[in-house]
Amino acid sequence: MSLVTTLLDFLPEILLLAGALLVFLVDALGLRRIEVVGSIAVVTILLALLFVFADLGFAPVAFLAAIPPGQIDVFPPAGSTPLYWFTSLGLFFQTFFLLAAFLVALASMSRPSRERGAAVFYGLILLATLGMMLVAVASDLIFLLIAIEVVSIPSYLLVAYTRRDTRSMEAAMKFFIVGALSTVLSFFGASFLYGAYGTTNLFVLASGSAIANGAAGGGGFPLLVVIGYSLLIAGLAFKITLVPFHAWAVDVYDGAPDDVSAFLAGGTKKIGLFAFFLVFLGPVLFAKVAFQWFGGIGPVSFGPVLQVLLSILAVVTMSVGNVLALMQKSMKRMLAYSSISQAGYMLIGVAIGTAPALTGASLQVFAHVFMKSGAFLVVAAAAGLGVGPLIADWRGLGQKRPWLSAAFALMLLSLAGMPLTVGFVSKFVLFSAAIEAQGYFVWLAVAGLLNSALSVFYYGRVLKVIYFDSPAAAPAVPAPEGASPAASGAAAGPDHTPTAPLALGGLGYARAATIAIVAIVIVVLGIYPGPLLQPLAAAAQHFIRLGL
Amino acid sequence: MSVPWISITLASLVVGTVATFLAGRSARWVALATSIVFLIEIGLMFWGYSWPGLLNGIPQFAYSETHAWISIGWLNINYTVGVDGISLVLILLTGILQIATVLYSWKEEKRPNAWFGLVLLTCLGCFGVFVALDILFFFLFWEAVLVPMFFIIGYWGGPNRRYAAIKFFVYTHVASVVMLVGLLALAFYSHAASLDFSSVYAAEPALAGVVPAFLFVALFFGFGVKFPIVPFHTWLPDAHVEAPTGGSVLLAGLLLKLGGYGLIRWGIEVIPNGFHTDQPILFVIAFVSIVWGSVLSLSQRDLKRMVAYSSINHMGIVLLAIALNSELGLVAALFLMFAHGIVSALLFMTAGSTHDIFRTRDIPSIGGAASVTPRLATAMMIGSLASLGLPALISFPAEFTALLATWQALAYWVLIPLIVLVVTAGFYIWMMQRLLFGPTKGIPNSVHDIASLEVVAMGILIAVTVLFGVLPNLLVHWIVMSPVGVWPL
Amino acid sequence: MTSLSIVGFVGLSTALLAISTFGILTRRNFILLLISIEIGMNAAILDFLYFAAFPTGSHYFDGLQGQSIAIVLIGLAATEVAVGLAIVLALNRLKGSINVAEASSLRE
Amino acid sequence: MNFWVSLDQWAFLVPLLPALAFVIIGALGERLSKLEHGGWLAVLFSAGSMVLGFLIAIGEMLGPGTYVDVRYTWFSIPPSSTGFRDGFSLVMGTLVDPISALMLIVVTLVGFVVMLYSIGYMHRDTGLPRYYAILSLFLTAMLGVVLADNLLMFFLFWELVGVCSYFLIGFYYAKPSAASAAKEAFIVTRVGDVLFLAGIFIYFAMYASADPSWAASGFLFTKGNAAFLPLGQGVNPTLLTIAGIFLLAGAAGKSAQFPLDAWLPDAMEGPTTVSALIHAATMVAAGVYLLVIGSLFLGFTSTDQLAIVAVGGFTTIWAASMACVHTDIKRVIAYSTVSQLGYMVLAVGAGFAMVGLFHLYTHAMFKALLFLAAGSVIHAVTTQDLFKMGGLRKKMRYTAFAFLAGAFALSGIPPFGGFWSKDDILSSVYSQLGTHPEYWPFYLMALATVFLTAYYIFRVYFLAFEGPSSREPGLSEHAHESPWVMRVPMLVLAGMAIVAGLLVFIPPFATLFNPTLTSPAFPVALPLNVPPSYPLVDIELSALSVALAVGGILVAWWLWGNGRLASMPRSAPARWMRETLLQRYYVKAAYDWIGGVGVYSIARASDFVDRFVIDGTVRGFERSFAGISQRMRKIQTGVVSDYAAYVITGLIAVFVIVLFVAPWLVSRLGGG
Repeated sequence: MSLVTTLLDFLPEILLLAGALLVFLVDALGLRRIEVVGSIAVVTILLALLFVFADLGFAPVAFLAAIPPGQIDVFPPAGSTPLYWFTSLGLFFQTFFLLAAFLVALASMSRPSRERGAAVFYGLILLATLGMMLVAVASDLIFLLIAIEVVSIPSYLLVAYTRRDTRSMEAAMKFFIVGALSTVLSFFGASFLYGAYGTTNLFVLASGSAIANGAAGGGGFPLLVVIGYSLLIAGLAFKITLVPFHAWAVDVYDGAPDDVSAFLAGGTKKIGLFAFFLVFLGPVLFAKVAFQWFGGIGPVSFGPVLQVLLSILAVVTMSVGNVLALMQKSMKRMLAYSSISQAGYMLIGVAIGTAPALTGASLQVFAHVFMKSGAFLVVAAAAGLGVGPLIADWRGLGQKRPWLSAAFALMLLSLAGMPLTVGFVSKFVLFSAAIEAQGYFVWLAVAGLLNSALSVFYYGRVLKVIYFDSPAAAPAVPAPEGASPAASGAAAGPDHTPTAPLALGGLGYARAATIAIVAIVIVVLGIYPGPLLQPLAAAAQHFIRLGL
Repeated sequence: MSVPWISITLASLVVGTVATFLAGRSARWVALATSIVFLIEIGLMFWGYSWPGLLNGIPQFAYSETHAWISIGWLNINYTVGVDGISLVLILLTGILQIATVLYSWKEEKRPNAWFGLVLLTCLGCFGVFVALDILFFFLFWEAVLVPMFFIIGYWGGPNRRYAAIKFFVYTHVASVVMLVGLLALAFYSHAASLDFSSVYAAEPALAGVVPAFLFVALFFGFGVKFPIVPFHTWLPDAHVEAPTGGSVLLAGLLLKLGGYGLIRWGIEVIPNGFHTDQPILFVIAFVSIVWGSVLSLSQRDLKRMVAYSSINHMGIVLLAIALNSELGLVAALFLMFAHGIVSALLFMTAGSTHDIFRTRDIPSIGGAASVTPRLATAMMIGSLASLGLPALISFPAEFTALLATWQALAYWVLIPLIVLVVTAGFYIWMMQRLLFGPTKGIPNSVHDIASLEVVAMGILIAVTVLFGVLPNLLVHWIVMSPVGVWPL
Repeated sequence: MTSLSIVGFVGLSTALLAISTFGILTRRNFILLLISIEIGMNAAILDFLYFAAFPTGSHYFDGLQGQSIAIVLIGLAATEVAVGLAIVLALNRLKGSINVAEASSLRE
Repeated sequence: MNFWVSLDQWAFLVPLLPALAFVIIGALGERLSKLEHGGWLAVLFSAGSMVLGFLIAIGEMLGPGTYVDVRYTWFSIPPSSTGFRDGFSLVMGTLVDPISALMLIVVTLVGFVVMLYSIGYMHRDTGLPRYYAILSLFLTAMLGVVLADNLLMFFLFWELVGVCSYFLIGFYYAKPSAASAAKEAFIVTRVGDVLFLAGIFIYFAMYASADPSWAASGFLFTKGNAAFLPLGQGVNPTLLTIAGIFLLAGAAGKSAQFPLDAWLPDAMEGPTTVSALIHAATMVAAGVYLLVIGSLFLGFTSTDQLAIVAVGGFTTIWAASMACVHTDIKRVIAYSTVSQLGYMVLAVGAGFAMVGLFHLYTHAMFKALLFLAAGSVIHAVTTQDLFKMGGLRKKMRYTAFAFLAGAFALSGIPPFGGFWSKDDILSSVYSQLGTHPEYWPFYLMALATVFLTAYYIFRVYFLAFEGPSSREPGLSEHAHESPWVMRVPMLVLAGMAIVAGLLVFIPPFATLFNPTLTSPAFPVALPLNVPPSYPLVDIELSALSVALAVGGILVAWWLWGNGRLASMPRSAPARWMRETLLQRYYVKAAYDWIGGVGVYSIARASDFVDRFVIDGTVRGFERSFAGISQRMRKIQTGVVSDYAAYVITGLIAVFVIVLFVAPWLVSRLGGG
């Protein structure tokens, strides 16, 4: 295919790149105002979103599609080892990533207009998003890993971009070291797989041919493959913060600037999951050749073994994340731990490796993008209003800031999986999938559900602090917005969403709008998820059939 | 039925709730209007009700609607609602308690719009549970009830309200997730076409071996904690003691009924095989709950705590009647659920007013209340007598038939609940002797009898108590227009 | 024969990885950590080169791919080090020390 | 004729009229202060129901053998294969037959006179609306019991009666003793009631299984014109026996038979009028009425009969002995009530239902009379202590006369009412001794009680009305005769006390005692002899009992007459005996211990378990999670090298799992 069509295929990515360059250019020209760079970023992301939607063939914009539908979800020609491949699930994940970037970019526009490094912030966001987009279309292991690097390196810098704050600098340092270590591990693993298969193409890897005739041709036990995949798990687990590869995440989310935390937790984290889809679904599904293991165990095939490993990781992750979140004093660390446990839920989808499970996991990712970035953005907003970092500092916010608190309560309830929120739907679908798979996966569902029940405890504790405790005298807050009874009303209403006019008292229009969008999405898709779920399920079906 | 009454009712409730939240100072009027409309709709539902009966073995529902909600091959979820006699009586209970609560807490000054909105939301959730005929929507409403109750207890509650609220929230949530696993496993192991009641019902016989028994246990745990059954009951006293009066009314009157309803609708109707296997467990737990609840009520000093434990006792009888798996038993169970809903609501209202008037609910430290607050005393006497099963009041027909059914099924085991009836009478009568009679003591200077609106609220409940106590057939007539009427299916 | 010797080579790069991890675990000096990371990357790069040199019999095999990956990785490693050094400088300016153990204000 | 029969279908009005009074008085309350706070309304309505009741009774006398019953289906469910085959229904219906007609006469008459009497007696009290309302409700309930045509309805009103009595005993609720007495009465009768309920269940299930149509038609006593008794005998006799025992327990609770007798004397805390109506004439008699119903319709086995005889016979002497020493005028009469009820139970147990009913009827008259007279005395001297009264005969001639009439009737001196009925009982039971030698001890007890009865009642008479005028200075000076509203009732009842026994010689009235003539519904199986049962009585027996009675009177005169107080026991055993009797054989103490200490401490103990074991476990969960969380937070050291170490550890763990653990698990689980 000609270069032009290739470039056309990557229209959204190119847009992002252009946007990033434009931001840096504008910055170089001295137009440092956040309104300018911010709006550039937002517009770029929206355009990219538009084209991805078009590629997905959504009705109103389908005519803009750059990728002919015939190229999506089709098998690659035999013997070909494409670097990238378009799957509708991948495109869906691109939309998720773009949405995360969009929320953060929009919300950040209500930061001080003359703030230093705004351009750096937006440029890096766009670059990281570019990397995430590439992850979503990778069909070659090295391509994937490098794309992940394209995400990681800007993230390191994002954490540290203020350059003045010790905490964020320390966070960046930790992030960098652990990240580099896991990069090493992943590439090392990739090299083993290359050794075993002679290629790093994921379609080939998925076929499990090397397992079939043993590593390095000889037959017998494919040590290279097993070791390689183990190393890859260790490397990629760093991204989706599986326990025990999670330790960095808490400190980083805590130390990074709030908006960046939102981006990391809501956005970049998710590429790890899609990487898991790409790398491990293949063996899970196709590596069905049984052989003897050490200690004469077996014959057992590699797929089930991988499933058991992933299941164990999932359960450990969700449990440890929840338990650690129970007693957290700091709001951001609590959210960080909760996002770790959420990663555990998502991993269930990979471990089961059925289309339903994939649907559930993807929906969970989508829900998490909104809930978690939303939550962190609220934290940022609260910080802007003078609320301290500790949970205790939020005392009585429900009376001072009814609408903001309502939105936050809504996000927490959604994280806890309470009904009428998208979190409920995603958990419901995910765990239904686990039970639908039967076998020991039912126990994954039980573990997940009990964990979410446990999580209710700490979310409930935050709600208690916000609503039931009397306001602390300490933080001098601007006059409560909507002091009118009408506004003070819906404090407790789980189904109430902030609306534009109340973005007063130092909240900022952009931030308020973002939070409003998040809340609305959470409720709307919680009540009527069909439009999203239908195509997502189809996409997952195709993805499985493709066997990547 | 062509007219989608249920959706209309749901819609009106939602609109009313949202309006109440936004209404500010005038929230109480909106709430009242909503409750009245709700009652009217319920009346229409009763008026046009006729039970379609069984269609090739599957119980049908009146006013049923089905709209696809999610259909992705392996997971088909429809918005399916419908009512039959079983749900109708409980819906009636919901309507009555809703308006009674709104009237009782008319004077609520602390965030009135939030208060009334949450009250309506709770009733909305209960209504949803009673009409939902799909696993997801059942569970959705089931959970949706928790959130408003969490806020009601935690924000308007007593001194230890925060702990009680979170305990209630987490405890019941754990139970419901176990229930959810059971329901989903039921659907997926039996390869039901969708999560609808009817398709799950039709698919259930496909379950093999011990699976039904396990599923029933899972479901029963979920429903049982709501009941509540001993030993999973300890959330109840805390929640009741700390909850505001209106909260206690809804908690005892409605939330406890969810368990019973769920057990009938999704338990014994859908998984008869599992139920038959686990029947002995149910009997044991029922007897334990009956005895434990009654004996503990005897030792309570706090009025609300006493009523809470008596609820455990009564719901134990309900569980027993359900477990009997006989037509008479089910009628009795439903009647008793209705009766207990009304009576416990009345008792909690009196307990709340006692607290408002005497600044304490500690029974021994008050005395001779009858001479200073005759109206409160009258209400409390009627409530207590109704609760201990006095004839011509609502509980009597229920308990009488329940125990008769017990004799039919279990013969001399009936002596356990019978003897306990004496204890029940004992603690109520003793409470009245200490609290209402004897020389006055612990009476604050500025003592006033209950206000007129509270009288109205209690009056509604008392009227219902007497009406259905004197003419129980009014209720039974509707109950038997349901699978119960043709039991066993 | 080939498979035997390749085992030897893989053993070498594994040893390198072990060294690098040992360094990462024990060193407190940021610069030394960077060096350890570099060693690790080199281990991976070496691996790719061996496997490019020793065909595994898979009909997908293409030696050039391994070598080009190696080259890409070298660039990647350089980038990482650059970012690392940037962080070192900033950290040094803020805390006046590049001892990673001292930067532990974020905990529990 | 037809008119008289057609009256039966209006029988439901008899209980309805007082119910109306209850509603009106309850609703209007204090606004009726003109009408003695609703008193006159209550009198009016009770009068109405009395007239109607008498008419219906007359109708039953003139038109025997046919009756209409009016029924309302109260609770019905369709047939089901597990439960009741033809369906199940509970009904409210009125059945007028001879015995209910007789009870109608008793209840409405006594009810009316007591209402009237209350106008005068209660005049000074407050809370009268409550009094009259509940008293009317009581009449309703009692008439409901009387007219019930099935066990459920019987039980329903039976419970209502109990609750009314609870409220009336506790009428002076500010008095702790009154409140406590009310509680005791309620709970003790409740014990009987639940056992009665169990009995009902047995009969229901038994008969329903034998004849499903019976369950469908609402558990009538009579099916068309045939009782269910033969059917009852068809079924398993053990079950029938147990059911009978449960029934006896219920009756014992209501009629204060041993061992459930403790509450009745304490019930005297209520107004005297209440004692007269509820705790002498009607409610306590309901237990006997239940046994009559049981023996006529449901059937007792011989074991049951023996049990009933034993309870009745023993109670007669048990209560009479205590009556001999008490000094509270009302309590003495209350004990005598218990003892007399024992007679009735004895008769019914021996198989002479109608004889028991006969005594019920006469006893109602003279015992109510005694209470009203006592009330008039208390009204006058404002004390209940016999040893403070004296010489009241001169001041209160009517009262004294009324009391004397009652006393003679009670002690069974011919021709007073009590003589005939008690004599019938003794002779009937005697007639059974040949076939049932096991009745001997109880017969002897009953015989001995005749003497005691005469003694204690005349002890009261002499202490109160004879002797020097004032034992307590300044007490009985201003004692004066009561107003006419109190005198008229006393005179009416005095008249009845005298002639009640003679009435049965009037043929139409006698038919009420001879159901076999009137309604084929009645089984002829049991030895039913119609009072006055002279064919059975050998004159020596009557002579003996009269002699005993006269002896009792003489002893009473010798000890207490002319105001002698010489007879306070001197010797130690006598004093000990007196103390024991005053302490009611310490039974009451035992009950209080069981309730107050036994049950309550169990409750406390289980409360402890609930708080610290069951809920403790829950809190334990909370704590352990918190603890784990706190400890695990420590692994987040903040030093990046440790995080790297975790990564490496994780890597090693992954290796171990992949290479060893997972394969093993999979081979165990047999594939994913």
